[in-house]
Amino acid sequence: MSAPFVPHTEEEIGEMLAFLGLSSLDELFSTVPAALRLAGGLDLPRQQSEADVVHRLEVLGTRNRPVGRSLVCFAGAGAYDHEVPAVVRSLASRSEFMTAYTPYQPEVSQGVLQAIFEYQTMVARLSGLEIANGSLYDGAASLVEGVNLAVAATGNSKILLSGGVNPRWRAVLSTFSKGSGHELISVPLTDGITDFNDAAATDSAQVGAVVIAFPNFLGCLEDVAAARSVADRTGARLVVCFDPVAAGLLKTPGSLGADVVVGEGQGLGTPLGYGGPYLGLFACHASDVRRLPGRLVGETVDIEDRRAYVATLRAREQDIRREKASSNVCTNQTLMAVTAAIQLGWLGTVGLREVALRSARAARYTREALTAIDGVEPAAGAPVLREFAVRLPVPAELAIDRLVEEGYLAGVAVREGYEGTDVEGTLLVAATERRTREEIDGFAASLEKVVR
Amino acid sequence: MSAPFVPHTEEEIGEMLAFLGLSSLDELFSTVPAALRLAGGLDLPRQQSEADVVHRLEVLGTRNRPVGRSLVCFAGAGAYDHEVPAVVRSLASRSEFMTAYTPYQPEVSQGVLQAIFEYQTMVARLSGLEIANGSLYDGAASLVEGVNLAVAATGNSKILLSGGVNPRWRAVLSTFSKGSGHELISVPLTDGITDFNDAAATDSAQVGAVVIAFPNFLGCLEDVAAARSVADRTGARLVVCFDPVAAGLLKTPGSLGADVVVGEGQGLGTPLGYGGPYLGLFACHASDVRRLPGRLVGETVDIEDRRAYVATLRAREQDIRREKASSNVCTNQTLMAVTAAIQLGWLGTVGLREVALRSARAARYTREALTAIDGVEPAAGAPVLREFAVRLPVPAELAIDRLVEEGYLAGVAVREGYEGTDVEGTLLVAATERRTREEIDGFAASLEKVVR
Amino acid sequence: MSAALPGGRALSAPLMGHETEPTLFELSVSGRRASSFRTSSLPEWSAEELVPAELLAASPVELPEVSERDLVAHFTRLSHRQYSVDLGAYPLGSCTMKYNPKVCDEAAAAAAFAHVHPAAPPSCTQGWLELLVELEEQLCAITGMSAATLQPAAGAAGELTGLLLMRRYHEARGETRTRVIIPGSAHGTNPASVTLGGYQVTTVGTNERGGVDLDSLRAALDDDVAGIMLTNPSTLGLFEEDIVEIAAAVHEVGGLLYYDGANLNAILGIVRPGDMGFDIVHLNLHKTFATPHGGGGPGAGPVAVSKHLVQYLPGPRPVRNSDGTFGWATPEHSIGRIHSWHGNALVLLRAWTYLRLHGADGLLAVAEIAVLNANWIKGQLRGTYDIPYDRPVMHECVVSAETLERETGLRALDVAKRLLELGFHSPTVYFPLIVHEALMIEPTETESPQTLAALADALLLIAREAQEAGEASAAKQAPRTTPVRRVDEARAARKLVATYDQRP
Amino acid sequence: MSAALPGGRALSAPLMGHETEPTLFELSVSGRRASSFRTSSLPEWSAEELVPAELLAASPVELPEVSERDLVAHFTRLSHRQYSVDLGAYPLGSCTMKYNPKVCDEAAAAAAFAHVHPAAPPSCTQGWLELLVELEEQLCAITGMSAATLQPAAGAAGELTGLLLMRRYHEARGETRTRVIIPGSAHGTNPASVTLGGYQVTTVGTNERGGVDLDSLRAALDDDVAGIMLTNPSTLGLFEEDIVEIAAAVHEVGGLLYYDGANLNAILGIVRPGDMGFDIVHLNLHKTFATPHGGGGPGAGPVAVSKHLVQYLPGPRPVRNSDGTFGWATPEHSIGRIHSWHGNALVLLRAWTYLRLHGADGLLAVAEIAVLNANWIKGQLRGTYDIPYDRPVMHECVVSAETLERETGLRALDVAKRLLELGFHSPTVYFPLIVHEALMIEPTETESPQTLAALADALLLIAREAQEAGEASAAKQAPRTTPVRRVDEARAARKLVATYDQRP
Ligand SMILES: Cc1ncc(COP(=O)(O)O)c(C=O)c1O
Ligand SMILES: Cc1ncc(COP(=O)(O)O)c(C=O)c1O
Repeated sequence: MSAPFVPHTEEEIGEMLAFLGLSSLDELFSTVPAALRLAGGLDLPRQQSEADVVHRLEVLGTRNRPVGRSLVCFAGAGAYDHEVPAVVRSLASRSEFMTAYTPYQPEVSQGVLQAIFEYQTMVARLSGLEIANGSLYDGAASLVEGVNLAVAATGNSKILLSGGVNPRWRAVLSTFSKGSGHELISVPLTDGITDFNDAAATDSAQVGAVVIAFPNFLGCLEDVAAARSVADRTGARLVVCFDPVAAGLLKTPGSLGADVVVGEGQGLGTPLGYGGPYLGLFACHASDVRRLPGRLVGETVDIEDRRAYVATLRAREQDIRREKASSNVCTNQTLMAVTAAIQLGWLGTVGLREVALRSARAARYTREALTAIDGVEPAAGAPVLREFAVRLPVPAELAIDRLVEEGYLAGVAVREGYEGTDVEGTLLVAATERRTREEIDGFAASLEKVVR
Repeated sequence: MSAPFVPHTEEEIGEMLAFLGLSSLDELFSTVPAALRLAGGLDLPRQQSEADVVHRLEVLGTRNRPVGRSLVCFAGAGAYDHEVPAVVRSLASRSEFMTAYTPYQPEVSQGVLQAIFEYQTMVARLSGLEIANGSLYDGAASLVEGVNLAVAATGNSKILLSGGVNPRWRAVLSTFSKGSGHELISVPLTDGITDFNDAAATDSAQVGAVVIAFPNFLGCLEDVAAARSVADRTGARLVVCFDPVAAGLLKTPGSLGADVVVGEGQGLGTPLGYGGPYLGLFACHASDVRRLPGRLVGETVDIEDRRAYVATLRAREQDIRREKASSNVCTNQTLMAVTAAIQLGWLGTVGLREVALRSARAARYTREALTAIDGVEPAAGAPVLREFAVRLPVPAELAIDRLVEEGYLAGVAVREGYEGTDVEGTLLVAATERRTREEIDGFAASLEKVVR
Repeated sequence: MSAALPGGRALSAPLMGHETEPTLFELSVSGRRASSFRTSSLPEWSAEELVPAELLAASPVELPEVSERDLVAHFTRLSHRQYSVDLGAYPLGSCTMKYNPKVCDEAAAAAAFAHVHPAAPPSCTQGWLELLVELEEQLCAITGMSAATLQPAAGAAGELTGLLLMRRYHEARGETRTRVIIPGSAHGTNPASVTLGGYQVTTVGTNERGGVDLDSLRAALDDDVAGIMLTNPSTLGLFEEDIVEIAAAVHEVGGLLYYDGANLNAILGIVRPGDMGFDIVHLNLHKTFATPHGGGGPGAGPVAVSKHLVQYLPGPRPVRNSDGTFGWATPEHSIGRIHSWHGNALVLLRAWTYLRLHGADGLLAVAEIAVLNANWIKGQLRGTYDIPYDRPVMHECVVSAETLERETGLRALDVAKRLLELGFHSPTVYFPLIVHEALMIEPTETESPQTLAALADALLLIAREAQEAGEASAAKQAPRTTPVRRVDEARAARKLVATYDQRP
Repeated sequence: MSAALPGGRALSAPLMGHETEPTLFELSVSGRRASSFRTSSLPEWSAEELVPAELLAASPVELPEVSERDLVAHFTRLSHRQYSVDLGAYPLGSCTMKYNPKVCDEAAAAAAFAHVHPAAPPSCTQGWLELLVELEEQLCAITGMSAATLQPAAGAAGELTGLLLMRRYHEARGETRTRVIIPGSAHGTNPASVTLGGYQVTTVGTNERGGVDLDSLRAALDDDVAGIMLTNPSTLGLFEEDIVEIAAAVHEVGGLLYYDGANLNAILGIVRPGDMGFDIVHLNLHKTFATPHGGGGPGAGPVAVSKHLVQYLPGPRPVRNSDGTFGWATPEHSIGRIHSWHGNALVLLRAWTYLRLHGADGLLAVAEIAVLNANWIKGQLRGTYDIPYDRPVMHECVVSAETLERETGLRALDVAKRLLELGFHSPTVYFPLIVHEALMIEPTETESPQTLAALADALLLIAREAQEAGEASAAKQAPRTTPVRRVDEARAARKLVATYDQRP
């Protein structure tokens, strides 16, 4: 017996076995039917030293091209290259936050509990609603839960789903709707904006949720009021997929009429990380709190009347409500929520606005630079913010591959599940506050070479 | 007024100035003679954002070639590429250790105090003496302090200094001897080993210290007993420069007769870091403790009789003893001492031995591989451990430059201040436990190309 | 500018006292800031030029305005109010709170992995893809399955994925089944997932040895049963002895067996779910493979399946191309995507690292010692605490304070709170639901015999104190040394204050 | 295998209680290990084959044998028993315990800098060399000097370097001078360095305004005086008003002026030592430029000099070559090397980062606010504590508990201990030596007005408690909330136990 993190010496094992009246470790597994026992051991290599494993990781690492100075990032589509300062990494990686679990014992978990409470407050403010939970897996998971809440609240299971919602999230919603039985009805975009005209035909009595994104997948700013009136007409909940960074400039979805606000919180301090772990944001009205998925931290007092925090309304959750729970989430993304609270604390009121503003400026400058190239056209006319789509005279995938060689991650090809717009050669480009004029000019010059 | 880490708002500054009856920040400096005031401000660029500074650091970083997969390290000469596991970095970088200062208030400094106490214990064991201090700047500083102790203890200021001591340390000793007035008498090497025959002529009554290195700069294992008898004959203290990693295999200097043991602790968890911060190790007999330089932590109790640690024998130190203090050290290298304690805890009895053994194997294999090359000869015959010198048919600097292109940091050219051996084309090569057979074979093959 | 909101005072850090730590909102002073951004010479268009007036916020969202120094002090002090594995033993049953190797943290922080955009083309991500493919292969080797999806972000997400696979499997065979069987001892995520998967829960009973009651199971089985969800060892820490019979019975009616891998730690290298007859397996990488729990996540819950289900797996999946390069492919009959991207990639990387560090021999030792530790501590507690199903356990043991409660008033909750004072996190209490006053103790293999002995001593001490002092025992007052003492949970729910803005 | 040595119990972490943390030696169990190494197929020569028998250790040196898990728990718990800037205010006078920006930690950890071998040829270190040259230029701009050595590892090393430069300067002029003047308020390193530099100390008095007594100075000056060491502002926090006269008088007799830069924070961008007439300046980068103090180091103490001393600087020095590349050069009349390598390079890198983050405008603001904070807190304490030299201070203020001590028995030490309970690190006490019951308070610019107010309130409270309760006041019992209470320092010295092996 030998494993790198098992402390037991042979002698200690012997003593412990003796106490149990056993003579070998193998006898511990006497309750496992002999026929099932794995004969030759696992078909895996033997253990390796830390140094060996690190060496192998370094080799694998050389086969990746992270974004940075040698691959300038213009890709977005739900994952953004925003500034994350050292202080956020430093605090979020403190081992007390890293190596604790769900705060079941509040007396020794005030650190995580208070951080989540602060996070909830920030997300509630950003969304413009009263209540936010302690995190869900990612933006897609939040969307699924938001729709579930809407259906449970209204009793109606038809979903009017805007084509402007991130296609990956729509795909996830579609996957899970096989279980929940929700009927997804796609509402197409016209010139980048959801066009509810045809949706009017839908049997309004059965609509549980109207779902739009603000800004939407193409970076366009939707008419939330129009969606709100569709929701009003049908008695549905309005679910808005929002972007917490754009919230630095825009009116909150709540103030525009959203009942449920969901979003991806990656931009709030979490690295690109090849897509995860990210952070599902979720907010709703106080009146819906009993249907809220996931953990919720509340403020209370201890027996000495000191302010204290605790996981509350636990009766909603799966461990107590079991098959009647509205959500099955247990482990969520607490560390990313703590990270977001730290990042938002670092940004502050002015900083968040600045990120949004600088990103919007960079995006506009990029859009002007790219569309000045012969053959490159804007793909939608609506007002855009940090992200926008252009139509290229060459397939988007080809342009992306060629631009990687030039040192630019040009964007994301619009293809998978994207409806309502001609996607041939459509490239989705994002520019954050980290993009400089020199980088954008270089990118445009390289794109020009590629499409020429 | 604006600085990135100053929290004060303009309004707050105004209120504070008002409290002081002042109307501008400038008035705070009324006691500075006007004629001295800097007119145009500092001749420095304006403040930059974290992101900008990081960007510039990345650019500068690309102009360095750190050791690692693309520059395999065979350089030593007092700075070694030993394994440092993630756990050591993780613990040593905890902000409680990083952002505290000298533990003047023991009640809130038990963390650092206990860590130093554990470090002192480990260094005492490694050196084979009873007392170790809480660190000095580096190996050279420890040597200087060791010699000072010896001179103070014996009242004699002649120093018999082996040519096998690291030439950089000898240079430092020489610099400081201008102030202390010690007379350094070089004792040359014969075939890699200190030859005390000529030194016998020195007026033995005035010798305060005999200094040798074990292993010495050429990696050779000195005859400590011979040095001990010179010390005995002259009434001098025997100061031994030791290597804490070699201590994993060798008898302790204390058991071989050293009175003072000094050394460089970089190999115990501290990165190469372009030469610093490193860790000066220092140990002596209990009978010399009142001459010990630097901080010393002792165990005691608090008023509730709980075990507690405190900086002790403070009366030795400069802040109390002032011009009569034997040393002027104040800020030392505590964080590196804490790091070394963690690293030695990680290594354990068996691990330290293994590092020494694996390094010695790698060095022997490297030595055999290099000296198998036509024209490459061993530079000394004495038994060597982790490091050894070879004589090349080309200038060592040239070989080093050529081998960098091949991906190897070949070693260190023996030149500066090195006496007693023909240094023409002499290359000092080190191999640690991190060197693999493949790396060594590749190195030898490249060297063969270079000398051919 | 009074002393109302001290920023730099550490009175809330337990080292210096037990005062309340102000919220970041209370530390905020309008006009302060910590953030800064890259210099750029882009045109400085105003917000009004960039956003239509009707969508532009009239005033920005209020966030705390603090200096970097105060931000650091606040969260560092909060961290000092948080127990964690790195501070001491955390024998929280069912959660496998083992030590998380530090090298995994560095691996996950390396720019070469952490700064890769998830939509970057495969030419930019060969290292990542190779790692993911290797991880999938290793997880399959460990579970005895054919292929896996790495997308699920946690165990519960894996469960729902598994149920959708089950559904798709039956649908492909033209069958519509409505029920999924779970034992009463199951974790709450199982029944919740069943509902979300569009099935009804049928609960089966537990026999007197703590296993699934075979008669009750057979009675429940018919061709309306889509499958059964089991964790083996069960939440009682017991190996399901009748697993072969169970598998046969479920397969007989055309159902599938779902393995809840939360307890996989106990059987690494000993027995594989695939060999027991399971068709679908989720793993909790944050439990078994030591990716840190992060105060409640992130985790990762890959789902591995047997051959006949591979075609339904979520996609796209990382694959090894025939030319040795790596890419993405979606199974022909995939149930679709279940994560925004590829799953919790940096968590997967940690697990990959852990698996490499352990290898076949290391993983076997993990299981052996985890089981040794659990049995040892159970042995120590026997005679003082009740042991509901007293037979050899696997990686955890469930004991009960039922008799103690009756005789001395000591409840499981009191034991938990007193244990905090004694320097340990508490075990899981009141779970599984089928055991009264349950204390579910999972020491894990990374705790030393000395730690176990101290833990056992503490638990015995608490019982002894209760036997001697009854309601006056220390446990009833506990905890007294923690930053806050017993917290009023009822009030939290009654007068909900879920944000700083809702404070009265 | 008893519970004697619990490894995983957090009872010593203040969060859970105040028990003693065992030493790592007590956590050790023979046969345990955490370490592992690279796999290699080198020949496995035995120790006996590699080392002559007479030098081979009979048995290996005993070190603690612990698991990685216990190593982590131990040092994490120790960290919870340690106050630090990141937890709260640390107004330790003369030490400039400002907030250390986190970005500097990452900068110093980057492999591109941290893994460079100090003997690597300049072709491998152009980035490092450029950075060092830039740092030297910036330090010269800040101090008004011509060139600097970056070798000294701390302030005291800088002092000795400066004194050796002084010595070499005089020697080069064929003079042998024997005395160096320092004021009575000087830091202990100054007189100690003077001795090590081979000089005798002549102490000059302090005038009633807290400055150097000019008459006393003039009386001490003759051509045997090598120079004077001053810190300006002085350790009383006061700007030396007569600095121009002092400089003239010292230069008149052919002496040099040495500037102890420990207090440079106060005058950044306001006035430069060079312009005051100093010839040699050391800087404490760990104070002024926020490189963290590390529990007592590492620091860095570069020494900058005026034109006529450049030729004597230690070498080799990083230099800009005429072709724009960077290399090393040793000044012609160099005093020689004073560090094993190039100084505390990673500390220098932190300072470089800090300087870039601040620039000219940021550094000026640092000084302004540091001085504002010190004056503000002094103003708050006036009337309650004695203020020995009550005129505008610079970055720190020295107050005294002399009257309080006389009237209530409250000593500076009691104030310090009670302050710990109230959530602050204490000021420096009993320094400078010329002030009785001194409390030397240096808030630094990174503490907010709110923190200052809380600190002032705490200091006023302590005085009030003493006035009301005298010997029964809280301060006499303090600290009560810390991991240990008043520590028996006398016993530590009397019965020295400096290693675990010396325990009785
Ligand atoms: C037995 C069991 N099943 C399932 C789960 C759910 O896993 P997760 O929390 O990762 O969603 C848990 C987690 O606590 C568990 O203990
Ligand atoms: C005024 C003064 N001078 C000199 C020093 C010595 O500096 P160092 O501790 O870096 O050696 C100090 C440090 O405390 C100091 O405060």
